[in-house]
Amino acid sequence: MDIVITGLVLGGTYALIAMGLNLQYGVARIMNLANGEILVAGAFAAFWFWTAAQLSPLLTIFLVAPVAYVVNWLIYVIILRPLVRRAKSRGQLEVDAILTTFGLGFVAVGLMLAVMGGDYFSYSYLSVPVMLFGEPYGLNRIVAFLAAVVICGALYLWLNRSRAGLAIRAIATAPASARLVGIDVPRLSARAFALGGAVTAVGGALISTFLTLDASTGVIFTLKALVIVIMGGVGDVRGTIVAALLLGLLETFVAVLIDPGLTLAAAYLLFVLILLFRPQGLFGRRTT
Amino acid sequence: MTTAATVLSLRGATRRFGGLTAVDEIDFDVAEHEVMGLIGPNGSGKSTTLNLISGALAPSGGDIVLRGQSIGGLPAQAIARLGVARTFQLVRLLPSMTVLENVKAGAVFGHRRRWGWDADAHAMRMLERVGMARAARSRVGQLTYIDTKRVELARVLASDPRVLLLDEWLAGLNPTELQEGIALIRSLRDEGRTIILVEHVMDAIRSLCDRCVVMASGRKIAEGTPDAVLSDREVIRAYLGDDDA
Amino acid sequence: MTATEWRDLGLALVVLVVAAGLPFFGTPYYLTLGVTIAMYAVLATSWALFSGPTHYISLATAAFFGLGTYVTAVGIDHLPYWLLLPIAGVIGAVVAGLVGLATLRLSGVYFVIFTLGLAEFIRQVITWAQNLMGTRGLYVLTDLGEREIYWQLLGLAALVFLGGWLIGRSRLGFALRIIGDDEEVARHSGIDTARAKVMLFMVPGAVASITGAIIAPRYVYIEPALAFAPILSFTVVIMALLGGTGRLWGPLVGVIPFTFLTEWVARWFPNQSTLVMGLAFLVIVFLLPKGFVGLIDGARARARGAFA
Amino acid sequence: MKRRTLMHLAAAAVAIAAAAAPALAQDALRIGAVGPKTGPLAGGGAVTFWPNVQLWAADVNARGGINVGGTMRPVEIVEYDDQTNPGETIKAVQRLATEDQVDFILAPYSTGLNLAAAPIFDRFGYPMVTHTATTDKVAELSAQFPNMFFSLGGAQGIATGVVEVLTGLRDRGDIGNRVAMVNVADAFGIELAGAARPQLEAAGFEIVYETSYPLGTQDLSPIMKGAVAATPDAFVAWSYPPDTFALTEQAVIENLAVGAFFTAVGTSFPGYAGRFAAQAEGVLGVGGVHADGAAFQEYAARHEAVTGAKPDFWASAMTYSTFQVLEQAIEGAGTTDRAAVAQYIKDNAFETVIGTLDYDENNNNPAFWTVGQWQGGVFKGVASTGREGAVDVVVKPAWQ
Repeated sequence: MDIVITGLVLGGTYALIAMGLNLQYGVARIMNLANGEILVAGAFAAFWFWTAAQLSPLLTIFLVAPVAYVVNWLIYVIILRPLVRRAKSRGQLEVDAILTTFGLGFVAVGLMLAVMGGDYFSYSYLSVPVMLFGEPYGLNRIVAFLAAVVICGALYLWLNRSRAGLAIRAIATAPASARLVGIDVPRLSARAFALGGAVTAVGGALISTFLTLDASTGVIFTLKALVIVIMGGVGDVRGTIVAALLLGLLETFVAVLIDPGLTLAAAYLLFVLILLFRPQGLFGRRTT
Repeated sequence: MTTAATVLSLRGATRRFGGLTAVDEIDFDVAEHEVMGLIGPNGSGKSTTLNLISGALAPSGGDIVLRGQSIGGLPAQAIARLGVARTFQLVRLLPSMTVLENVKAGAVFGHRRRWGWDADAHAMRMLERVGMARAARSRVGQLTYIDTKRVELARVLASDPRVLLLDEWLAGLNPTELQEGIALIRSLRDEGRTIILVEHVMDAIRSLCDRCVVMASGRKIAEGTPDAVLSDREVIRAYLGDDDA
Repeated sequence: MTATEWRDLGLALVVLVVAAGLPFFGTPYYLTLGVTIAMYAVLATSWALFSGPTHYISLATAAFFGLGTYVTAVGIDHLPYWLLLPIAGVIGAVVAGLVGLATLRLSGVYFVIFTLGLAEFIRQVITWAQNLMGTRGLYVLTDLGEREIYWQLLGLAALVFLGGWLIGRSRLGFALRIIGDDEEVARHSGIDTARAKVMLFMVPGAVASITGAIIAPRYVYIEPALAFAPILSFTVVIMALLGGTGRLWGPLVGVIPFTFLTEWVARWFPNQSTLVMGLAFLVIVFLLPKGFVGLIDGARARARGAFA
Repeated sequence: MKRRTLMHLAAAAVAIAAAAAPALAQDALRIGAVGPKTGPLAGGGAVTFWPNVQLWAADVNARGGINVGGTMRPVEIVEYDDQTNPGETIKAVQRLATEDQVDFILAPYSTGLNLAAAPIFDRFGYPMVTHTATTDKVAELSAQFPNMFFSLGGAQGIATGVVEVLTGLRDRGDIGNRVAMVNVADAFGIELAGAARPQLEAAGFEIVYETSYPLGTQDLSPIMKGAVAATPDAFVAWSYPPDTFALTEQAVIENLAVGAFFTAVGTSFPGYAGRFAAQAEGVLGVGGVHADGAAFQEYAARHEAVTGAKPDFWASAMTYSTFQVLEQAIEGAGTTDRAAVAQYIKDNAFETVIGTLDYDENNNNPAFWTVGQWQGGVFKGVASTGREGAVDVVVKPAWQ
């Protein structure tokens, strides 16, 4: 029970890290290597509001989300859309996106260093135990998990119940055909990218309550998010959630029952194995 | 022709996609120097049958035998090396290469593995054969539609195949081109090549094929000379539907 | 061989001899830059040998590089140094071969992230093994200076170029160009695409591993975080793509200006180096979509147009 | 009142620095500094390394500069970011030596980056007074690189310090025999766990829980649960800053009841007390300083005034002290001749903010702080290999 709860809570954290990238890659076709930097920026905002104004990160996210949305929308429209237009093929766009977002990540790290310096941003928020089934858990982690549930649930419902969500799923599945049925692909791609960025930044704000970050740590989260998105299958919210939870459970399981030194090795082994047996990821569709 | 040795035979060849059976227990033989037409309405399983022979797909059941050797389920490259070569329904050329290099690809890796000067010379001969020698140094992007088809055919011929699979090679040509195309294939037939032709153009089938296999809904519904099968009631019904029969 | 090929070979020999003389006429500073350039030239060129024709973007360079540094770090006390380089090469090739076999079914971005995950996996396993054995930090104390390291890298670079040139003229090279254009056609033409790709993937694996083995004495102290730093994989990809992967010499024309650019930024913008580097990056991607090779080819075409 | 004095100090420093600026162009001593501003170690560098570079330059220039054979020469810092990448460190040091032709170079940050740079320091004869390199190979390294000095101590010494502190607590009857020990699976953690294990056993402790975790582990609660389940009397973690914070937070949440709680790097950061406030009371950590000594207090005040941040209670002062060693050696030798300065460092003892630094025949500083403890909001040294000013260790009170 203990392992399951700890694992699920960790999985929720991973879902927060990866969900935004899934939207960005699945719909807007941008493999955003600057994803981790957006997350760190969200974390920094939470840290700054907490230390400067004692504003709870749970309130900060309502500030972070719209700002991140606008910033990411601008990034897409100004920098990435020309690349999308220019690209002759999917492969060309992928290469360009890797190069560009890698550069953007550098710019973001540079800006954050200039604004806040290289120091760790570490603060204590809701780090009190809550008892679940007789075992203590950090309240901040539980809160982040609940937020992850809410965010993932809302995204899932929105994508599956609303008209805009349907259009977005159509783009994720078949961008060329989506255009034929009158979906404004460029506009919705920009929105999906912006939404992905907002989710990532909110995730960053939430996980900053229990993880210690600094301006340069973004790349760690980018790597993790990439692994989760690919493992779950590109463009499918369910895949990302399942992959994130699976990873959380596995890492906790290995840490408790085998050897904590092998948690990350086990995580990557799982990733490698899943891709060997399902090359398109858990929920991915085979591309032709 | 029927006395000649059998080159390729399908025995109960079957392919399922999930619940759908695209090719359902097909049997037929192709003899040496024979041109066989594989015809049928859209979605009848002709192209899938071709894919089973060329190794693009593995059969779910049954067997395919090439000169006494079972090739069902072998990877495409192995089947290609045994001497089965194909063209594609939508022409596939190698965009970054010249016309000559495209053809060389068949010569180098095909059934007979040539290399160096030998491969170049052979590829050039094949280009001459399809009337494209003048364009040997061109990029493939500059070619007209029928020329891309010719180059693809030259690539396939360059591998000296024992069995040639042409997947709707005549589709999409205008009337003049069509005549040229039919003439080209007839010249191949006159060379004594063994060819399986998937085709919709009935004129071509009548004038080129020794024999036809007709498919509908994945099954073989008729087999015989073009004239015989094309007047078969069941074949007409398969093409036109029940009402007009 | 044609006259052009003889000319190119001669030109390459001249460049090699001039480059080999750098330690005699350059300052130690230029030698250090030379080591950096030689290292990335080796890594990026061998990377492009595989990724150029197949369009597979591999982020596994750091994994093989790290393996190589560990071969030297673990072996230096037990085996003669010159023996470690081929050992590193063989280990790199074998691991790459296994990875290649496992990744055949993956395409596009799945392959990219797979190689990234693989690098992390190898790093984690080595860290864990080191922890189990209670190994102290690994020190590589040798007499090998920048000069010796530079020459070794230059020799390796020459081998990579020679190998790349030979592959380009071989059936394998031709097969890979076909695979890069259309894998379906390749298979139906009788090419064992899987085998060709695995064989070629072993080249950057072995080369990166040997490079790591050569560099280890330069780092002196080997620990997983430094040896397996993922940034190396990204840098190699970016340099190669900036140069252009269509030609054997493409990555090289990416590596040299990129090294000088990094150096210039590091020197004049010590506090904003990442920021400026990132901006430079964006500018390059937007202005040089086909890499430097595209720029050079474009200029050549224009020149030809002007004379014609 | 105190705050006002600090502001005056800062204003004075700025004024003097500004006044000294015109003189810099002609006769400044150019000093190179290479460290991580980005990359995995940027956080540590930002706390420990860069503020001290800034402070030291401000201090020296406030005094009018370094007295080199009778002329006062201000210092001018040439700084580069090495991105926590040994290749970049090598390039940057090379650049400083041959392009900028600086007079001296401050040692880089962290063990790995110092050792990568050592051959170049050696080739150009720069004295290399390291501040944040820990190694047990002092003899071999100083034989290979004769101008390299080691200040922070090695794994053996630190492990001994921890075992001594635990033994003291046990002998006083404050804790029992059961120890839980975890380490980050990186060179630092592996080396220290390896050094501590036999010493703990030799001292009669029972290791009831031991494990490692990879660098970058995002949830350490399974480890803390494992430790809690083993009901230890003492908890020892060879950890890096992010995990130091995470382990402490988990210990509070899981209510790990121990009489001694030790976490390694990061415990001495001011941010640790900032984050955990009263919970930090009684927490043991690697390092420490003579926190009550006038030298440290004065240093801490200047640090805050000049850089706007508090120093940490371990490597900050050590880092600053190594700069002082270099400064005093240049003055003592009366020249910028690097060989003479290096020789001077070998031959002399130096008065610094952490007390006397005197390198032995292996260029090693034998007297360093090993363990400190948060007591009343200050991280005080409780064990050392011969430093003065250690306070008595107290038993860890229950988490609040």
